[in-house]
Amino acid sequence: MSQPGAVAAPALHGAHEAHHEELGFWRKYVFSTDHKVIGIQYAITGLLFLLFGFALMMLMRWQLAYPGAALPLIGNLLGEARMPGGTMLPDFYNELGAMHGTIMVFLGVVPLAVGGFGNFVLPLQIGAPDMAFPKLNMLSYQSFVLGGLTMLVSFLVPGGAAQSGWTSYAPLAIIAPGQTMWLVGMIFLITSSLLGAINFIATTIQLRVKGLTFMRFPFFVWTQFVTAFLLLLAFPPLEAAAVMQLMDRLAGTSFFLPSGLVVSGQVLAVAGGGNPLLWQHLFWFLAHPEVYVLILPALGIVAEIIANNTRKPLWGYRSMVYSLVFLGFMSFIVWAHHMFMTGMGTEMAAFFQTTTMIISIPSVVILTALIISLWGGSIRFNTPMLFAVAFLPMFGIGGLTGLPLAFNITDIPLHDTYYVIGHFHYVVAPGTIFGLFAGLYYWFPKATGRMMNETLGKIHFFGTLVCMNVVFMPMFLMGMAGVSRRLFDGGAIYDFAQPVLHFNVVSSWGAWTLAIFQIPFIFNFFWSIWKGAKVGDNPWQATTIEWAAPSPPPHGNFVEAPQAYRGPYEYSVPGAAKDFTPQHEA
Amino acid sequence: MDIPYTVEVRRDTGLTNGKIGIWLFLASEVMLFGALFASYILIRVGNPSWPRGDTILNVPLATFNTVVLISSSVTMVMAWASLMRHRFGTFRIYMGATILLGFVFLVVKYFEYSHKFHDGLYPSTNNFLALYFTLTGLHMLHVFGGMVVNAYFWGPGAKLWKTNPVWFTNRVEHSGLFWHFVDLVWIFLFPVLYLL
Amino acid sequence: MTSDHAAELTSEHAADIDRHVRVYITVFVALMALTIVTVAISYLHLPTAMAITVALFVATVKGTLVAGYFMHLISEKKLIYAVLILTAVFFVALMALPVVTHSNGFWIPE
Amino acid sequence: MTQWLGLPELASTHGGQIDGMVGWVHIFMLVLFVGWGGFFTYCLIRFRRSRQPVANYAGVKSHASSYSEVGVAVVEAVLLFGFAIPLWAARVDAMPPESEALVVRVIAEQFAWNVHYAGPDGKFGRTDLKLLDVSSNPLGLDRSDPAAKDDVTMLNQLYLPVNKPIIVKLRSKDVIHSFGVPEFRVKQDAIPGLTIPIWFVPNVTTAEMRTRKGNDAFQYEIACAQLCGLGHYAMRGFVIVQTAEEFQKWLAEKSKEQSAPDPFR
Ligand code: HEA
Ligand code: HEA
Ligand code: CUA
Ligand SMILES: [Cu+2]
Repeated sequence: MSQPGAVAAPALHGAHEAHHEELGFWRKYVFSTDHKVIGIQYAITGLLFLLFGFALMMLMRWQLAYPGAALPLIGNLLGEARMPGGTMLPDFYNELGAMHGTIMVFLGVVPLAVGGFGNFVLPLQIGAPDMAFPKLNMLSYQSFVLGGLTMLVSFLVPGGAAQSGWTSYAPLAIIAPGQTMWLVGMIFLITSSLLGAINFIATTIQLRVKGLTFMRFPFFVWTQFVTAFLLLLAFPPLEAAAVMQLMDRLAGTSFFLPSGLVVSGQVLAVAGGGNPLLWQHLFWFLAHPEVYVLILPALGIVAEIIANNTRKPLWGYRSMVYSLVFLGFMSFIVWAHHMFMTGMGTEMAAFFQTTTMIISIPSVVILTALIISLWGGSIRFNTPMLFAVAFLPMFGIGGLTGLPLAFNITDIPLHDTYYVIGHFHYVVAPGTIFGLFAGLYYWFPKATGRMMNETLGKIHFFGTLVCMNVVFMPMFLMGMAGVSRRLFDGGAIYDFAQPVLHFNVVSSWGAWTLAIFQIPFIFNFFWSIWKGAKVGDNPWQATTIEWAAPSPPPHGNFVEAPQAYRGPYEYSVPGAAKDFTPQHEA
Repeated sequence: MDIPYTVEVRRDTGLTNGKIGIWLFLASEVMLFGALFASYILIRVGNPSWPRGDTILNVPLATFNTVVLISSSVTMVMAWASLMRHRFGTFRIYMGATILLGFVFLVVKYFEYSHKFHDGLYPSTNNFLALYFTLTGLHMLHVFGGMVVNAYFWGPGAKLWKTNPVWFTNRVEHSGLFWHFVDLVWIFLFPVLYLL
Repeated sequence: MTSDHAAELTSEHAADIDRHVRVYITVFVALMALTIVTVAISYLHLPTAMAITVALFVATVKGTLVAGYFMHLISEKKLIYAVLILTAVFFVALMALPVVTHSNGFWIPE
Repeated sequence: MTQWLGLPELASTHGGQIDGMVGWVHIFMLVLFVGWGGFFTYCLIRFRRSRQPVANYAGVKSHASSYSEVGVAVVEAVLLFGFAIPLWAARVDAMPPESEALVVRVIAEQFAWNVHYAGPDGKFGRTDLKLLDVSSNPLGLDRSDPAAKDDVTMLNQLYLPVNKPIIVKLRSKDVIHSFGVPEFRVKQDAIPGLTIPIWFVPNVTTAEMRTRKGNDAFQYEIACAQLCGLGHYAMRGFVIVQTAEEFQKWLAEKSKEQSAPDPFR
């Protein structure tokens, strides 16, 4: 199955010297089946969606900080239907909220972490010439783009975008406008992820080079492997649920609609007999594994970079791998911890609290192992390492604040407050996003043959680190005070919220400053593609196999098929000539 | 550049990429229909009264369709077996039969549906019909998909037989696996929807 | 690579393909018989619980036959088994879902 | 003990346990963070390149980490089986008998809280969707039903007697809402199609809380915690906690007032 539609150099990279049959622009950059090109397409699209999701949030933050105040300049551009005279309408706020969540999770982080890094790095790290099913890979990306476009267009159709939260709870999602496009978009995205997952698993199992046993995998490969299984087995139930919700909206069925609904005084004309909890179960059956899909690839990236920049092997690699597999398995049986307030009996509550507690242990083990790996290292603080190191305490905060939510009883005051928002943003924003930034800086030279600028990188890092905490730390205090999430006015009408309302202003300014600190990154990113300092194939002096390929890797990746002779992190081996002994060197 | 193990099996796993791929895909399909069956149970248990399928649906017709689908499964394996015996002609016949039977299944289903609509029975009528239409509808989509793939291997795809018979045989086996799965789903749908 | 071709084809030489085919025919007959059985039973109008168990039992048998012989699961590689076992586990979790939901809430259905 | 966490004033009997547990969990989190964080920062400083030019291949040898992980597991187990599960069981299974409690129906709708008291006779009147009228009769209460004669219905105002077990039977007419009263440490989704009973014992009257906070405009607020549409943010109700006598008086008056044939109905 030879792949004509592929190119040697990544799409971004102008002049490249690798020899191959020249193809037209379209086959080369748009309909390519080369895992590297697809990976880069995924990454760029994902980054753009992250930026877009962030933009939506910055709008919301205005309304949260200054409820009802007209937003200068931009406000009026958004049209009478959304922001008459620059002041936001509640339904537009809800659209922004739902779409921010959806876009960040399904169109930002997953495409970048799995579609981007997975596609680009995984085959290289296992020494494969490409993915097992290159055409499928292309389809997966195209299906993702279709899903993304559907989501974007939904802002423009009458009724607007989805406005029932990223959780799309029935019955609200069925009677509220906007959800249809969301559901269709989700079906595309799910299909894309399923195709991707199949490809990743098959590739990892089949295409790893001679000598690369599972226990010699770089940790990143392991995380992608487990992630793929989560996607493969957890997404279909949501696909089924999405189909049923579509039926409820379009065909008038009542899968999620109980009998006797009265909406604004009118008895709803449906058969009834459905069950709103069914949606929640099916949604969270996916969405809990999904949150681990968000974190695992980032964990993998962080592990790679820590090993490389401490110049020593990861501490407790095996225990990390076992914990990872166990964590992946457990993540399928904790979903109802998102439903503690739906009226669970003692047994069910006990079960899900227990599983949730159990699942926190492997996370602790992995994090601890990563921290201990620092001991005895000779630590280089370059930009990727800074992000990777900062990831640890940030994820720590996010993870630890998961614990009070994990007990049904303590979840009572905290459920659906800003405490939850704080919890998961610490894991996804300064957590996952940091991991992804680290990965971008780390593998950029492999993709382009050029380095990103360190100074700009450091500015980006410190600015982002500070701002992230300014944005999210106050949310814990607001949550403790009992302020609900998804409030159009940030809680302004509630007396009990008054003492903490000023934190809304703090968060907002934090978010806007955060945006400013992304500018050096965006500039750095594009500038370095063409102007960055040229470097060799292995600028970080790393041990894993992707660095055996030329940078940028030609079509087919390796000049001659590599072989693995040892574990992934043989740094500073006593008695060795240099302080790193690559896997692929006999 | 060639992807390894598309045709020959990898020694340590004893499998080709395609074989793993199709089974992974089927695994996800299991979860898809599993979720729908789970929903069926939950909604059925949640309702005080639930109609017996045969009071609303046409059992003889469905029985006939079951027979059709099972037969198509047999012709499918026979198609693959004939390739293993290097009998391309018989392969064409069996594969053709498989596609035809799939078509018959869809036609029968079409009559069932239109009859329901004619009687004013729609998905919105009640949750039994909602489940009936959703489950069978999704299943029909799968039947159709399988037919498209099979048609491809019957027609244009068959060129591969000349250049790389082993690979072609594998691909037919894989599309067969999908087809049998679709049959398998029906084997459960039939009693659950029509007989209970 | 070519050697692997050979391996593949010789491993399944004509003789045991014929055996396979005979098996397929028997399975086919069995499936037909079972189909008739379920339908027949359904006309007895057994009590619901009974009917469900019987029908699902027969369906499972049929399913096993299809998966086992048509899909060659009786003689598959370990890896495939592993994947399917994993899937089966989560499938069970999925099936348990509606049951626990109904048996374990402190709410009262209206 | 949990003022430092910034939880709202406490005004129910069971709330103390919740606050206590929230406190203990956060102490546990803090210990972990400081412990791990300390080690973490030490490593970053001690093992920077300039201080440690060559890395040590072996790294840490001791098994201290395994012990600390076991420690974490043990503490979590204690919190779980010692507190979380029993406390939840107490919330759910130890519901007081309705005879000893005040039973109130709270029916959520977009975007308001309807309150329904059985009145002096303690029997809830029949309700019927057909009689439902958004403005005059949001519950579809059938006043012709004898049991309904003395029923009292309120909008966004939940009057409760102090120090008496309250059983709130939650319902929703349209979408999922969530009945949350921060001071009571109470939160429960209201799910259409289900009636969900929750119970609690308010132990501070509104008046007392006003003097305590030195704010005579203070009100206990019902905050909807589940996204329910445009008006979610404004779906705010009030709880007025009175002494038993005040409450009885109020209920009697209301009941008389509402059962009286009313020209506007
Ligand atoms: C990447 C995503 C991610 C991750 C990894 C987690 C991890 C965890 N989450 Fe979180 N969670 C979400 C994303 C995530 N969550 C999202 C998106 C929601 C909200 C969905 C919605 O409603 O919209 C949510 C909501 C959520 C809830 C529901 C809250 C509610 O709605 O009321 C619960 C309840 O149990 C919970 C629990 C947990 C637990 C116990 C973990 C555990 O896995 C955490 C384990 C980790 C640790 C225990 C940390 C260990 C740290 C150390 C050992 C110290 C390290 C310190 C230094 C280095 C200094 N989460
Ligand atoms: C992966 C998931 C993810 C991420 C990363 C984020 C990131 C952020 N989120 Fe969000 N958020 C959610 C998932 C996420 N969020 C979800 C699921 C919800 C719940 C929705 C619901 O209620 O249904 C939510 C809700 C939510 C709320 C609550 C809204 C409400 O309840 O009413 C708030 C409030 O401040 C918020 C803020 C932010 C902020 C300030 C960031 C910042 O951290 C943003 C940081 C972003 C970046 C740093 C962008 C980096 C990218 C670039 C710089 C692009 C470069 C481009 C090129 C090079 C081409 N989020
Ligand atoms: Cu009602 Cu939110
Ligand atoms: Cu979760």
